[in-house]
Amino acid sequence: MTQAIYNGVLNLAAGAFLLAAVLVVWRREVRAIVRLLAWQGLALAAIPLAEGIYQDDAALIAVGVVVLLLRAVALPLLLARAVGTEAHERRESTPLVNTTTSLLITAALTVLAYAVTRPVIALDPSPATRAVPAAFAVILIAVFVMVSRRQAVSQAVGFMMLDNGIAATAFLITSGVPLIVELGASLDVLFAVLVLGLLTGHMRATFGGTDLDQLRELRG
Amino acid sequence: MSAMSVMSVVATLLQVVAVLVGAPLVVGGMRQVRARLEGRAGGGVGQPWRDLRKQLRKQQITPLGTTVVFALAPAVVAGTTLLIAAILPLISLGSPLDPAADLFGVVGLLFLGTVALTLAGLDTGTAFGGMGSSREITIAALVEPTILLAVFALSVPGQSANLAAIVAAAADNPGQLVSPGSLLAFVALAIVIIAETGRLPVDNPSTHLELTMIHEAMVLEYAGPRLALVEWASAMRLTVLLGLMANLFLPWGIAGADPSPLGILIGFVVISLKILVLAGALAAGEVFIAKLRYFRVPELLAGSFLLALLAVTASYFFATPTN
Amino acid sequence: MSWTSKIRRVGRMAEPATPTPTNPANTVEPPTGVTGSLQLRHVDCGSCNGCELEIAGAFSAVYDAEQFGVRVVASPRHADGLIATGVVTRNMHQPLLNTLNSIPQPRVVIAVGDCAVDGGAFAGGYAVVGSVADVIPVDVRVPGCPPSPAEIIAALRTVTGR
Amino acid sequence: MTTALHEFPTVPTPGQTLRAARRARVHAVLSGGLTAALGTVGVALGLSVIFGGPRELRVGWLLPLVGVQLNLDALGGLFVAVTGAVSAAVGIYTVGYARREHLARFPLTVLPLFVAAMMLVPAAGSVTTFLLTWELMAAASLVLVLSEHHRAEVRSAGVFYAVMTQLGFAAILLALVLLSAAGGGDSFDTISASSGDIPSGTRTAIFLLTLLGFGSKAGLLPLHAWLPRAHPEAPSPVSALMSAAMVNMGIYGIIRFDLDILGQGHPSPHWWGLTLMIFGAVSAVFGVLQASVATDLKRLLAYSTTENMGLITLALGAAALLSSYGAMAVAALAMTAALLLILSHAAFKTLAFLAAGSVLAATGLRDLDKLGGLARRMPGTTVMFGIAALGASGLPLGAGFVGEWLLLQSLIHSPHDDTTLLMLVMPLSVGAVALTTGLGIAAMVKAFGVGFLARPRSAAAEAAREAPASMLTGMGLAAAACTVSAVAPVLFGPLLERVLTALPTLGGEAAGPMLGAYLRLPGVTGSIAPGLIAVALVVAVLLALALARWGGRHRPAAVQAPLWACGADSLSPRMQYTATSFAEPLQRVFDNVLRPETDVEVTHYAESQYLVEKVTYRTLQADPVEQRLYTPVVRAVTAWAQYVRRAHPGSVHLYLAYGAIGLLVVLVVAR
Repeated sequence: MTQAIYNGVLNLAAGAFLLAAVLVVWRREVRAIVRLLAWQGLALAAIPLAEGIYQDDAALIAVGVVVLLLRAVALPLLLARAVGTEAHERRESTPLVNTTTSLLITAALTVLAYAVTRPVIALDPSPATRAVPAAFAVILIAVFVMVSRRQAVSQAVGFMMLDNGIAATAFLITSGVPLIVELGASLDVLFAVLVLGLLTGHMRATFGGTDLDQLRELRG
Repeated sequence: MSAMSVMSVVATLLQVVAVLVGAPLVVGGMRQVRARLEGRAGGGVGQPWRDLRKQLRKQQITPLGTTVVFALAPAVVAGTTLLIAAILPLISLGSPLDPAADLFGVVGLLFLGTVALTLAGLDTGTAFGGMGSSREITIAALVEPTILLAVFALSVPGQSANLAAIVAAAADNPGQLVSPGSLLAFVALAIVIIAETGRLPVDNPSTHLELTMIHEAMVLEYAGPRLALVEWASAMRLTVLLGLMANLFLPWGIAGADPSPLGILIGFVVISLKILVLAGALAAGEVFIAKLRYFRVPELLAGSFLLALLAVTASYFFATPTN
Repeated sequence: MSWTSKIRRVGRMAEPATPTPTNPANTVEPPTGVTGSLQLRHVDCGSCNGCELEIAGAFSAVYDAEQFGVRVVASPRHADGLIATGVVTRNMHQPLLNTLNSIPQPRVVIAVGDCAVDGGAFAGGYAVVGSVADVIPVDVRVPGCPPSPAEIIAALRTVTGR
Repeated sequence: MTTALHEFPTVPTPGQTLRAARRARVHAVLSGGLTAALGTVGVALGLSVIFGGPRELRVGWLLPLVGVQLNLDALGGLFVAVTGAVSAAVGIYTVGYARREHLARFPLTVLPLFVAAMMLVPAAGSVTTFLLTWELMAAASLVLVLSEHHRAEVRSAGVFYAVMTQLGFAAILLALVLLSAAGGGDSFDTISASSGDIPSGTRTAIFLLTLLGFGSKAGLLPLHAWLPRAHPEAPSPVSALMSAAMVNMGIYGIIRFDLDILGQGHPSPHWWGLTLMIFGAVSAVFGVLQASVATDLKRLLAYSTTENMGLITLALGAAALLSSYGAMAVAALAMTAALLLILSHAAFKTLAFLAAGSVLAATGLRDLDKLGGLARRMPGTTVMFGIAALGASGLPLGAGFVGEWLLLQSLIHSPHDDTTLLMLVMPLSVGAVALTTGLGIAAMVKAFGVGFLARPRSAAAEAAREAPASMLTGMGLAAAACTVSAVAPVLFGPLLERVLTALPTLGGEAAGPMLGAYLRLPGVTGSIAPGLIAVALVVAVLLALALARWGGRHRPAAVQAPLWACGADSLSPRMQYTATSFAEPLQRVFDNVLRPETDVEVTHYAESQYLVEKVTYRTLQADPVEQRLYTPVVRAVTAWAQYVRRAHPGSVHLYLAYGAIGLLVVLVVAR
């Protein structure tokens, strides 16, 4: 793999990674959001794969494959199963912040991410670190998604985007994470998603929906 | 200008003629793609040309109370579009008009056409004319930030907003084209071009219901040759914008600033193919989507604005040292 | 995606076109001399909506009148002809004339259905002015109550010449 | 105007009327002629200073202790010339306008005085002279705003204007006193020479105070509230002078004191430029948003002034910011953009207000919802307003295009190697400028399309008649200026170059953009040729018209026909879109910012709730900034004043005692 192709793939992956996060903010259809998450997982997996192939590092390639299977396939599948069949659960009908404002906030967060990661890039300017702002922006956007969404599944998507962002930052800054660390983190997320799946099931049984605002009723 | 050779003038003239002749065919092709995907036979690629020839033979009607604005607006829309066709680097890079108007100028000319038509819609003094104008100008106002930011993003690699410089920079450095900035700008520009040319999901070009119209509502009063000019112009707008998009992001095959006859031929064939592929993809995509509610269009445009802003930011920050 | 597979499975729905009508006895010269292009403004002068359904059928995917160059448009200014259905009721008399006068010359008038041709079941009714043919000059008549989409298309093709 | 006639309760005899009419004509000609003559002198003086070098004049006896010092350099010359040009057009226009609108003698007398004061402001060469001329200008304009003081809205606008302009003056006074104290002198030359020694705290204070004072004069947010009140209520020639010339003095103040005098010592800090850019961007976007939903023609134009001053301030800020980063070439570009925008704005805003004035004189209406159909009744005025609207929308062939193009070029060509601030600010600024342009187009399409095209929406608009020749001539002058700045900005090239060179702090030494037939940018690739575009567009439009003739021999003769009314017999003019309905989508999109008060009321018949008797829709678009920011302040001040009033029992003796106590306190403290 030549330097140019490596650069291209890395940039492309970072761009797609960020784009997927933006589209998650944009869309309201929960299924579409989960599908976007799968695409984001694919973009995330491309980073260690590209680095692994470029540096001839089998462990990194293995990490990439694990990430691919877990984040682009397994987790979205699990989440998709958690999406209810009721019409009102398949859409974020009334997000707490309207879409236009959400998009503008996303713009602000991204610009902020670019600004605050400048010193990080300045430490070691390389194609990989140049993509860090995108990963960091995804972290901020993920937090925003978690803050502004009502449906439990969208919350879970936000959580997973957060984790994707952290993983991407780690890959880009350290040029690769040991396999064991990545496995640990990914398993963590897997468990979290399983628990969330259980919880949404319970919520649906109890409240007849997964609108998180209804949790307020739990307060005595 | 010194770079203005005979061949570049020839290439520019060919561009204008090709857009004039080809634009209705592009629209016909798009309708045909849609018809086939819907299981219909379709009117054929030449249908818009038949319609045009027929409209040109029909009586011209001037509604009572309208002014010269109504009479001239079709010619202004068509004129601005023809001028844009002469400026853009479609077949070759060295249009003699390239130094006269950069991408900002082209966007301005585009809006000049839009404004002429909205004024014509208001000039009729009908309820639907005003409604169409109001909607069209609202969308245009919201499209402008995205367009200019996308122009900004595109001008970063070439250090210029002049079209030949942008396209030449892209052709010299194809690595830039897969950069996040370029991709985001592509998506943003695609959305605003869809909005500006009145395609789905912003406007439905084949609607019969006045209350859902945007572009069509403004031109309800036009008949005969003026109607022909309006429809011709809107086909040409679509064609030149698709051509612009094609060459900004896929610049291969375009002839140089001082082209040879063979270069012009290749450039012509290549740009025609690119436009046809893009138009076909657009038409195929439209089969799967419905028109957005008018007040959700601003969401779409806010999204495209965000993408354009990210494009600029990304092209600044990613700006990989191009050794 | 399910839509793409549906598109592939269904393929072409439109039935193959019959030969173009060439008999000069029952064809009309295209109004402008350009064949294969006819835009129509539809006016329901007081129809029972039976003819409307059949006209809609003529423009559906199965019959696809568009393949012969026919389209229905919203504004009479964009039209070459009037396609009128139903008997002309008193309330629709003036609107029918207004619409006809708004269509630029040259133009054709197509009366679809028995009511439009000769008043049909409603002839002589107290709210009825007459058939379309009684009120305005009609160029093409499509009898039937209602006429089938195939008959409507056959009549339209005598005008488009395609 | 009917209200003006109500002032004469007794019916004059025919002889009196004739004599009064003759006297009114003499007044109109005198006042207008004098204004135009002053304007011409101003243009000549300005140009002679720009091309011939600075001029100085000291009148020692006029003011005790310091004297009046006039010192005109290239920068001041530009502003004098712009003011002069505006005044020339306005003066000629006034001759006809004063007679049609029965302007009283007093405002007609003050008009030339106002123009003279405005031309003295940029000529002031010392702090005292500047303050004197500034106050003269403010007072004269206030008198002119109050010309039609019998109307309550005018009085309210006058109070607003008086308070805000005096508060602004207080800020300027404080700033200039600080400046002259720190700079060790009264004359600008002395202060400039020693401005490097001014401590940074003082510099900051001066910057903030001048921004406040001059920003309020230029109508920048949030100190703009007087502008959309006072400009529409003044007689139209005065509106034109205020909106096209007086607001420029705010910009002049910012350039002169913050960028020129304070910039002589050492480069301004980054945040100065940034602050100017933020103020400019916010004002531009807010102004244009308000303009796009306004339904009062003159209020719309007034908000458009806020918008354009915002753009100019943005350009100034960009110039300051870029030069503080050492990017002199691009800074010069931004500065040229600012100067060109001032020129073009003066041209199209003069024209727009004058045209709005002839509409007002012909119909008595400013409400776009009641106008319409003027194109057939007042073709000359319609063409004039069309040129102005095209200029204000920033489209090619419009006066504002080249200035905005230069501004955008300076923003996209800013260096972006290692400066995070520039990388963040510039894209956002481009977004703000673009949004401003887009909404500006919508506002101007509304003003022209609803106000002048279509069919009249009221009897008054129906009965409109064309303005007299003198008014058309005045507008014609402004229209010529618009056309020049639209298609041949090359004529302004040498002028701007001289002014730029005279501003060494802003990259004047670096080459400015070459304003030839092709505008070329120095150091970066980028060019445009507005004249060539115009010619090419005319050719292209002719080509399109020729194409439309194809097949013409088969065509029946063209006819005129009534509008298509969906089958009905006719459309009533009330069915047309109005300015309110035209702007409704934008109002809804920007609901969060504009916060309109809308109210829909549905009344049903008593028999059934399914039968609607009538639907009432009411919408009121107030200025949200004014409501949220000003109302609490005004309320607090009023409450405090009520409290203080307790000390005013009305006893003369007590008041005398206050005076005596005050004197004693002063004596003790100042001992």
